[in-house]
Amino acid sequence: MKKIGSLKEFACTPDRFQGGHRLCPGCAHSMIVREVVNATDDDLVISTATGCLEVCSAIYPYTSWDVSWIHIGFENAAAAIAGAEAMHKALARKDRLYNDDRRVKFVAFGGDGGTYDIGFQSLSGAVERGHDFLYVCLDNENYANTGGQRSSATPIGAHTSTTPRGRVSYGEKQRKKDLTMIMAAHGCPYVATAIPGSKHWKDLATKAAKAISTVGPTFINALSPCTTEWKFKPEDTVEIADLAVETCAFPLYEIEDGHKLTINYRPKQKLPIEEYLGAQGRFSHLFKPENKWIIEEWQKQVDEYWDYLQRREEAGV
Amino acid sequence: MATPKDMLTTWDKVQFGAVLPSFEDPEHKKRSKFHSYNYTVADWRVEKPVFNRELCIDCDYCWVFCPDSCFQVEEVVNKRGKKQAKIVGINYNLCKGCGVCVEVCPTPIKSLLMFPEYVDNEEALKQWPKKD
Amino acid sequence: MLQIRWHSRAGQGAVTGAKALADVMARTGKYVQAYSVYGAEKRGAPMTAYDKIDDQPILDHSKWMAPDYVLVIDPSLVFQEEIVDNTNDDTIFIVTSHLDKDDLVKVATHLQGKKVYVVDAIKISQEEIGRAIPNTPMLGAFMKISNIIPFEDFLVSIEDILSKFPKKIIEGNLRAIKRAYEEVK
Amino acid sequence: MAERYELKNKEVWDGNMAAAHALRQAQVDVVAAYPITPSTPIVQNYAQFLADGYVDGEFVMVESEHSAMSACVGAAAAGGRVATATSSQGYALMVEVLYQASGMRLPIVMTVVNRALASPLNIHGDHSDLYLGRDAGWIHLIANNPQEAYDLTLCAFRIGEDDRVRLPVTTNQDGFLVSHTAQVVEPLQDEDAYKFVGEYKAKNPMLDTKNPVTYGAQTEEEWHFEHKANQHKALMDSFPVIEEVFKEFEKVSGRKYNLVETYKLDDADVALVLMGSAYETAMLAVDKAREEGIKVGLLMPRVFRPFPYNEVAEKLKGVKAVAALDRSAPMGTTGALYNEVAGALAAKGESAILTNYIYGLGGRDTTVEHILEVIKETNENAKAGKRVTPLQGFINLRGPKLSFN
Repeated sequence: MKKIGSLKEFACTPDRFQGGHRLCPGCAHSMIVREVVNATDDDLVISTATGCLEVCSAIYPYTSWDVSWIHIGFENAAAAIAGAEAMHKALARKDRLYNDDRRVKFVAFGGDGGTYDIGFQSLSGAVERGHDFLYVCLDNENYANTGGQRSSATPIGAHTSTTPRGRVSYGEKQRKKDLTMIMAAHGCPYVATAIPGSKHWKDLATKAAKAISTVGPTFINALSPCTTEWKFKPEDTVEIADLAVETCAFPLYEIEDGHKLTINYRPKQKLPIEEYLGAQGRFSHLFKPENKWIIEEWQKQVDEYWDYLQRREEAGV
Repeated sequence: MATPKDMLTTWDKVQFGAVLPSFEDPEHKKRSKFHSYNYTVADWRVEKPVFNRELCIDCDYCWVFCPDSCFQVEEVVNKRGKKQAKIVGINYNLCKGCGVCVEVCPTPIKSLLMFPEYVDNEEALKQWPKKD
Repeated sequence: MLQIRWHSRAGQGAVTGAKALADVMARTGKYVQAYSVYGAEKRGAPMTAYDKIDDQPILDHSKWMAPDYVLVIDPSLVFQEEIVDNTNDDTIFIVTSHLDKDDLVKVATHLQGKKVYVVDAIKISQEEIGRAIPNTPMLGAFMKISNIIPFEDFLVSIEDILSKFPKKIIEGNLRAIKRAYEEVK
Repeated sequence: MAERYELKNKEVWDGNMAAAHALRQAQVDVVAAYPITPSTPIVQNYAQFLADGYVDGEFVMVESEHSAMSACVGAAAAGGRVATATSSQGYALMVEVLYQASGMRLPIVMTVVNRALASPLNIHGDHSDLYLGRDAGWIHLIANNPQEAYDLTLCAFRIGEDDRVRLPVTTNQDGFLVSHTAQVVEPLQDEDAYKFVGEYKAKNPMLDTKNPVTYGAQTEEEWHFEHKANQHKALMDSFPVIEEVFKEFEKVSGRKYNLVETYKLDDADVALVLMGSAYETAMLAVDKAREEGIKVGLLMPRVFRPFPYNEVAEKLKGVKAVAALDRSAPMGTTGALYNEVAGALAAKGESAILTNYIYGLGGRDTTVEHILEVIKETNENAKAGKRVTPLQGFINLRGPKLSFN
């Protein structure tokens, strides 16, 4: 496992995901991806589900990757990496590895659409079969690649292009699906949440290093603030991510062996949810008097979940 | 039309299976012409970050949070013998001008500031805010 | 071409029996075809299996058959009139029943005037193998009636075909085959 | 090392067992598969080979056919030999990824047991799935019996992996009529089979991590056409390689395969064109018809994609009346095989009288007598010198006569 020390040290890592890609200015996806691929010195084979990261990092005739990479479809990043990992096992057994002096690790990236929704079956299957890989969900809570449609990761009250706010609607009606817990319930040896937040670059890199070096299927759900669809200024990406953890809208925790939960960050003073919601255009309508109850509901859910996490951690279950 | 004219080839010369090699010379990590590192998104910019080496403390926040891998670093050894990354510049071919680096820069007077694209860097450094 | 049709219930081993017979005959240099016709129904549903045996490669892939032999390995299927479909006066029926031939034909009237032989393959398999899998005893009876190859040669082949099973099962099957060979009437 | 499997010179195998043994002998590195009737026994047999130590590759039992083909693509791009099996609905679920496999030029081999497509649900043999995948950029080989299912599966690896081809290949056999019908199969011994198939030679393997590669880039309007044209050319150019592999296979097995198979076609006035197990049944009908004085022959494209249109036209030259028999619901037009034959003949300026028959859907029995009937009808067209029978007829369909003109 690569030791993640100071940022001064980490920044000496030769970057394996390069610029010249076509992601939006200020996109959190590439912040997360860079930290993940730089969190190990082992060679990598990566699969990526159809989505922003995929279309923007491999627009023919260009690739942004310094590591082996494959994209097949929207719903099969996990199956694709499972196949590559199986091939690695087979060739190792048959003594036919291409560079047997090097260690190879397997990572899959998918957006929330490709992970929570259409790719969930393939992810669940690959994890259940115990392939040795890390799956990173770049959770920007909507189908940003196709113009901001809702996904099952979209939180209540959010305006999206398929759950627009309107004269009679306040936007998305359902709560965000708790995918991290669902993945933990698969019995993965390691599951964690992460963000590209100013205080939390090390939390993310350490989690990635830990997950990659863990034998078996591991999962990181990384909140990826989307400047375009969440409607905030590109330079504020890191700040929005910070607000998500300071309000406990997206708490940072990890679960080992399917049950042992550890909270990785506790805000000194939990900020009210308005701070997070108010910073994003997708929630601006919630501040109208008639929608006040949604913010109250949000706060209640956040408090309950935060309480639940703390009680689980305390009980060691 | 994202492909520069000199990269456009004909049906009989396209990459087999559309498979792209990252490196032309993997041994020396020389990136191939198919690497986006050799593409430019400079024309996406309206404003650009300018880097003031004088004020930089090499915290490397800009390096870790830059979504476009623009920050060029040099590995140096500090007084205590530890390796660390020194920020030496910005690759303007890759910078889209998002401004994240400026936001995360923690120095009291920022060592990164946004300037209009047309302002010369030398000129920008002259305009830098001074300590009171 | 020799054509054989098996009537069975899914799970009684007619497919395995048909394939075993094909295998035995292939070892004598014959060309064979063994197949079955069934739907999505599960264990217990009536089904048919087929053997074709010839000196030439078998090209006909249709399911239709005018059988020379009809092997009925489940006692209740004897009462289904389908067992006489596409048969003629020379077709030989070997059926599983606890009744003797005359009593059987009285109740299964569609068999009247047919060449019928009876063997209680269910009882034999229960006693010798420990389960009601009447496929191998039916093969024993078929060997006796058809005399298609020397019985000793058949026993050598079938023992080899069964060789993947535990010794106890192989021995039980061989006893059942020999008993049916003796008891078919 | 995997154990050597003791094989007799003649085995009695059904098509599924034959295909499974071919996969075993090719020493496939990764098989990722999902069971579906009637190809399930291929997967089961392979699992048993693995359990008994006859396979040392990876066997991944995924959670769907979509993931099966996705894992196959991932594994093949990683850099090794890959195979799978499927049928019908499973094939339909894979279709999206079939296009990805061929576009990435990955020589995956898929043993397909052809079956009808729902609705209504039906588990039996017809060519609906084969037709569904016909434009997916794969090479499609047709096997009429278990021996051919075995032979062509071995050939499939050689063809697909050839440096001049590098495309995925399916071998097709009729559900139940071949897959579940045991016949005499003369296999090659393990070492001979492997020698024929040869060592896998990787191209751009992802696992050569010193030389990282990117698979599955997206192409905009300015590139897609060029790539697809390039891929199409590879498929069109694969004919000579297929023939070469067939010749090589004849040397080791004594069994000869051709791009286009024919039976008693040389002097024929009347020809039937059909694929699959019914081709063999039709041979018996031809023999009977010839006894009655009808000069009839048969033609079958052994390779459905790429479609050997020049050979088809060449072989049918001078035939007065041709009936193309399609084992798939045509759904709004003439059958696919009819269309291919019509196109092939038109391109050569041939003007045989052409008719189309639909037969055998959902495993409906097609006997020698049924085909004899078609021969007689087609002969009426030949005798009249013009079409006097319907353009499209249906064989062994219950109810009032259904036909289209």
